[in-house]
Amino acid sequence: MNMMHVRATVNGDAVEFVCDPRETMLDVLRDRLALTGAKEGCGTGDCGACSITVDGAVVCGCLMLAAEAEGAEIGTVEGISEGGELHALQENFLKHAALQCGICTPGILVAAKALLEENPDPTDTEIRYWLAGNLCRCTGYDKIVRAVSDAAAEMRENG
Amino acid sequence: MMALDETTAREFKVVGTRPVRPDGVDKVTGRARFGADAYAPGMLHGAVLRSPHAHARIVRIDASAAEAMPEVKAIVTQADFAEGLSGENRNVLENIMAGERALYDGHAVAAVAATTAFAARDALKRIEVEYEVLPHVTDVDEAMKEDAPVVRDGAADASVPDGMHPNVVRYHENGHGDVEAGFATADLVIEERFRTEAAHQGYIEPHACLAQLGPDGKGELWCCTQGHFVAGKICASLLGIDASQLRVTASEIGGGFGGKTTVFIEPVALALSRKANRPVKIVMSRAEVFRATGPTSSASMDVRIGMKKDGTITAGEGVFRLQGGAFPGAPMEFSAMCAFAPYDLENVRCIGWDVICNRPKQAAYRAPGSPMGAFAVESVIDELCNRLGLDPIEVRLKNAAREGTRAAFGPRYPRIGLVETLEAARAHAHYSAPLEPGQGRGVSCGFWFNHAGETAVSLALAEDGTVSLSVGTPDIGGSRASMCQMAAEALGISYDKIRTTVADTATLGYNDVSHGSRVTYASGLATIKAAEDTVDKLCARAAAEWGIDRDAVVWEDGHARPAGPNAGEFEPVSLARIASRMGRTGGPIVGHFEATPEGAGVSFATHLVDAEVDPETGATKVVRYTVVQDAGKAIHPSYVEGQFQGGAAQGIGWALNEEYIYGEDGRLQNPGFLDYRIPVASDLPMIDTVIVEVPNPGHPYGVRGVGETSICPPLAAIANAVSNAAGVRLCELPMSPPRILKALDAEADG
Amino acid sequence: MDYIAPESIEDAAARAASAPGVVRILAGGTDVLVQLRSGFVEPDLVVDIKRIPGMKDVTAENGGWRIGAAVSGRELGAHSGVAGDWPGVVEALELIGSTQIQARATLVGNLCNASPAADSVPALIAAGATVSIRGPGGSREVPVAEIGTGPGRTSLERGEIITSVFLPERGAGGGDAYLRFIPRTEMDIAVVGCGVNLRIADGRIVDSRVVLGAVAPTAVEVEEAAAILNGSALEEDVLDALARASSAICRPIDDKRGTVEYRTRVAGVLARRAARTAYERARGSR
Amino acid sequence: MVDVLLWGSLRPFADGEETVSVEAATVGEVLNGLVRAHPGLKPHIDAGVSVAVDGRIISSSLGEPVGPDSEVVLMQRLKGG
Repeated sequence: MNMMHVRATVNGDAVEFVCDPRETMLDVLRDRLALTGAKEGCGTGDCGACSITVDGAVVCGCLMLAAEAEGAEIGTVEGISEGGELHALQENFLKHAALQCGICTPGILVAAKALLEENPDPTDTEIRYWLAGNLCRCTGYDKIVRAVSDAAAEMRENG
Repeated sequence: MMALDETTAREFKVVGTRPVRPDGVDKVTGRARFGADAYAPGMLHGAVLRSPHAHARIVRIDASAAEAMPEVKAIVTQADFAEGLSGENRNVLENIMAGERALYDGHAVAAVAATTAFAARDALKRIEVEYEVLPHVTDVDEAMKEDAPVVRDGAADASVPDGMHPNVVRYHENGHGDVEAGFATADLVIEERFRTEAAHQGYIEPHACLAQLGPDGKGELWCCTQGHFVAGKICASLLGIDASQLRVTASEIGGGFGGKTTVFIEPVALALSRKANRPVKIVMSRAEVFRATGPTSSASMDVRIGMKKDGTITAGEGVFRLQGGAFPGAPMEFSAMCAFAPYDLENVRCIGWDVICNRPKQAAYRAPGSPMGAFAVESVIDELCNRLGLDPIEVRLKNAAREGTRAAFGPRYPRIGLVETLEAARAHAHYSAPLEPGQGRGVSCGFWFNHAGETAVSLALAEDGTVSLSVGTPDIGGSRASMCQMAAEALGISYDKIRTTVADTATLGYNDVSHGSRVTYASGLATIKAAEDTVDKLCARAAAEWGIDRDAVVWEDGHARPAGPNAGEFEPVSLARIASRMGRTGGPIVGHFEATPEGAGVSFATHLVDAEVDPETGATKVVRYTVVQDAGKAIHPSYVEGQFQGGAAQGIGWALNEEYIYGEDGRLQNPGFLDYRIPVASDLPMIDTVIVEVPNPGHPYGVRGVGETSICPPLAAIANAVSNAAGVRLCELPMSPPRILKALDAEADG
Repeated sequence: MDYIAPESIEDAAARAASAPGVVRILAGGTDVLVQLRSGFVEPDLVVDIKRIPGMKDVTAENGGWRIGAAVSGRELGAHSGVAGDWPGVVEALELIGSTQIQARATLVGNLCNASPAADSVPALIAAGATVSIRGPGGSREVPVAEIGTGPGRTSLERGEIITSVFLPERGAGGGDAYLRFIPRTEMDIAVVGCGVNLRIADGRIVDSRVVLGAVAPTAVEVEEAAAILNGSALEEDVLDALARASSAICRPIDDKRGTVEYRTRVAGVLARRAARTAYERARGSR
Repeated sequence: MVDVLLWGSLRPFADGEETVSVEAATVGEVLNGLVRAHPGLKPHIDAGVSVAVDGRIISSSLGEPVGPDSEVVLMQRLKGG
């Protein structure tokens, strides 16, 4: 087996791993780096439960080979809260009950955080289209959109 | 049970508030462990070989090439499971691993366990299966025809009248009065045929489990399930081991909606583990979830309703033909029982047919059977209102079932909340808001029974005065929050002093599955009773301390107090104080409750929808949606609203775009989220909710279930809105753009 | 399977040409990974071209734009120059998949996947785009219309790699648009797609191209469109004629995404709507 | 005696009767009484039934009391999603 040796950073920490070239970034995060926050809901890029950031852009971890990560900065849900403080998005998801089962939540938080970094004052419609690739089967999205919108407002207020 | 007047008079402190759920932080930080998030030392990866044929005899399975792979540690077929099973256990085994015949595209035929997931997948390719392809049928109406291929002979039960095709496996009829006489007095009678396609529960988490079973018959199973006790019971039967030797732990569950009330890969992983004597993990792919787990039934229905000019319904009749895959169990009786449940009818008759097809075995999906029946009946009522120029809410109010009404399914209703939902819908700003050109409004009612089931709860005090509550019903929608609230309410302590855990099967008495909207009702009732049992013990400790009778002590605001001046003068003593001394006053204090409570309250909902149809493309946009539903009592209103909104969203998907599409070859054409089109965020509007609270006298705090009723009205409400927008009645789901355009053309051609 | 990420196009082309078995070029991977995971394609070699200099660049060239093969939808959408000149092409690429897909999906990947329903292809053909191909035999520049030959099939030779797309100079009075029909608002594959590119002078169309997607084995140009549109100011009867001509050339299939009847009908609807948008854009241009 | 209302498709197994009178003080006795009166009902009752007593739907508990004037209706066993 021609295993690959890859160096990258994950949530700011340097990591090094060996993987089968067929393994996806999602496989490696979950099975080799013990970061199981990103979920595999479909394996085809249709559900967004595996959303991670790669050099700042939100992608599906299931549609990226782990070998491609050489030198990249990867971000996952585990890196969203800093120093024990929950991120405004996390706080608002809890406050608004924007999760029921919670399987889509990590992907949605990663995607929503990327949205707010790019657009600090999105409309509800912009939130909905940005998150169209993150399927949620429980909530009907109502409370998710409200939580993202309120988190954005809070973040704007707190500069 | 507490009487109703006590319930309504009660002032709640914690119940009805919206605290942060106890599992919330884990779920927003990625810490929560779902089915696929478990690993074990020495773990093997399992994979399942599935039939590419809709119907085939399995002539021969040659696994020698796979067995020769050094990475492969076990291969199983049906021969590796218990023999001599009967009834539903036999059906479940046959469904999770085919025997002599593959009965649908995706039917499991064999499974392997290997050292890596890649090796397991490679091994599947080296298993040779010789199939003799047989004729198949996937459509319910086709399957009932005389010349239809026989899916499984001898599957019919005694209810089926003579002369039916062997694919017809169960028959049901309910109702009362004389429908023909009723139709004779109507001013207008409308009869229409309706069809719905199978919809999948569509939970985002594929089935996953980690199993370990030793040659000594002792095992551990970790899986995402709505009911680990039931999963354990079925697995033990299928593996031929003792139920108590298999400890099952429920992982966090990433959605179920009824689809995780049974087992699929769990017995397979256990069988592989037993053979390899190593832990085995199986995670389904999304394609496997679609091809081989339960969608709901598809349906073909005829409904006839007669109405007087003043809106009085004189008679209603429905025939509901449901296919539920290759095994009996399509919930046609619930279509028949629920379809007319919202109405007070003198004459009503419903017939259900359960039909088998070459499709995966249906699994429960949120109020199984009810949404399809409501689609047909509520569509005909809407058409009658249109043709008679009547207001759809007024007509429903005129005919609405109330306390004392004889339900179409037999009994007379106790106190119910249908009228309240209709009145709230009529008063809602949505109902009087003007419509834009191209838009239509739809109204529908819906009904579901709600369920209770076996329940056991244990509540233990810690010495610091905090509480550990163990329940046996997996948390599928925030129930740990509502359990903490009810325990806090009953104990008189604060919400954050309680931790609720879903206990494993070795720790607690047997619990029925988290289904039938039963958890807040049944585990909630058991939690309150366990808290009361705890309070009784706390009061006894205080009484002993004070040297007075137990009866002379009352519990108020988390403190034991003397019942009155005659009981003596003692300072109230807190739960924390008693707990801190419990080791020296009689030992640990644990309250518990075990029962099959029998006071579940039925519930009703009324939905309002505005939809817009593009007449050039047939595309539909849902522009406004309001859910009004009787919750009995909303323990945590945010999660009640969430259930309302989620049910509506799933209904929107089922109504507009979701469907199982089979090719001529009997293969599922769309086993993925790309072409099985569940609603995405940009498809939906905000979903407004109104919580009606008509307390259920069978629950101490008035709780009815809320999870399922919310999916009963949407199919009809949306169909009515689309039909009113398009100016043509849509009778087939999903109302996909090609279907709407075709209906518009047909209407234009006259 | 082997994975390589060469740092020069020469190396990439040589390795792709000499490798035995199935070779797949990887840029965004949003199609390749799906095929790989499903077992639909089992490559022996994956050549990641993202580390090759220039693959992520958008550069001005002869009044037009050269877009590297690994430029993502997100990157192209943020490029005001290309988005200003060719909004139809950029929108077509941006319609593909989700935010997550947009961070990786590329024009060239969409083209090489050769799906009849590829969103960007009708828009690229309508725009008169060409691609630059590097192979063992050197380089060549080929019209986009000549790449796809059927579902999943291209005219590329073994070892050939598309390195960039060239969008010609927009010129005065130009406008383009792409519309597709999908059942949901996002995340679906086009049931029908239509790209329109036109130029106007004094309010009348002087040059036009209409290309349909998902109605035949490859994207197809509505050859009659120029004759119908040119000289007009997009009057109702002209739009009717365009819709009829568009529907008339459809040779679609019945499948899980749409029926023959539906696709044929909606092709006309989209041609009419896309033409209007392109015309409005042309009127508003410099 | 308690009058038990059967659902429509059970009537052929109870000599066409809509209502069957049984001697019973509990749900369990109702079910036993039905089988005694009409053995053809046994497979249907064994397959799972609920019993509505004065509008309360009893899904499982055989010990639930039934009064002589109770309205008793046999129903299909409930399940849910």
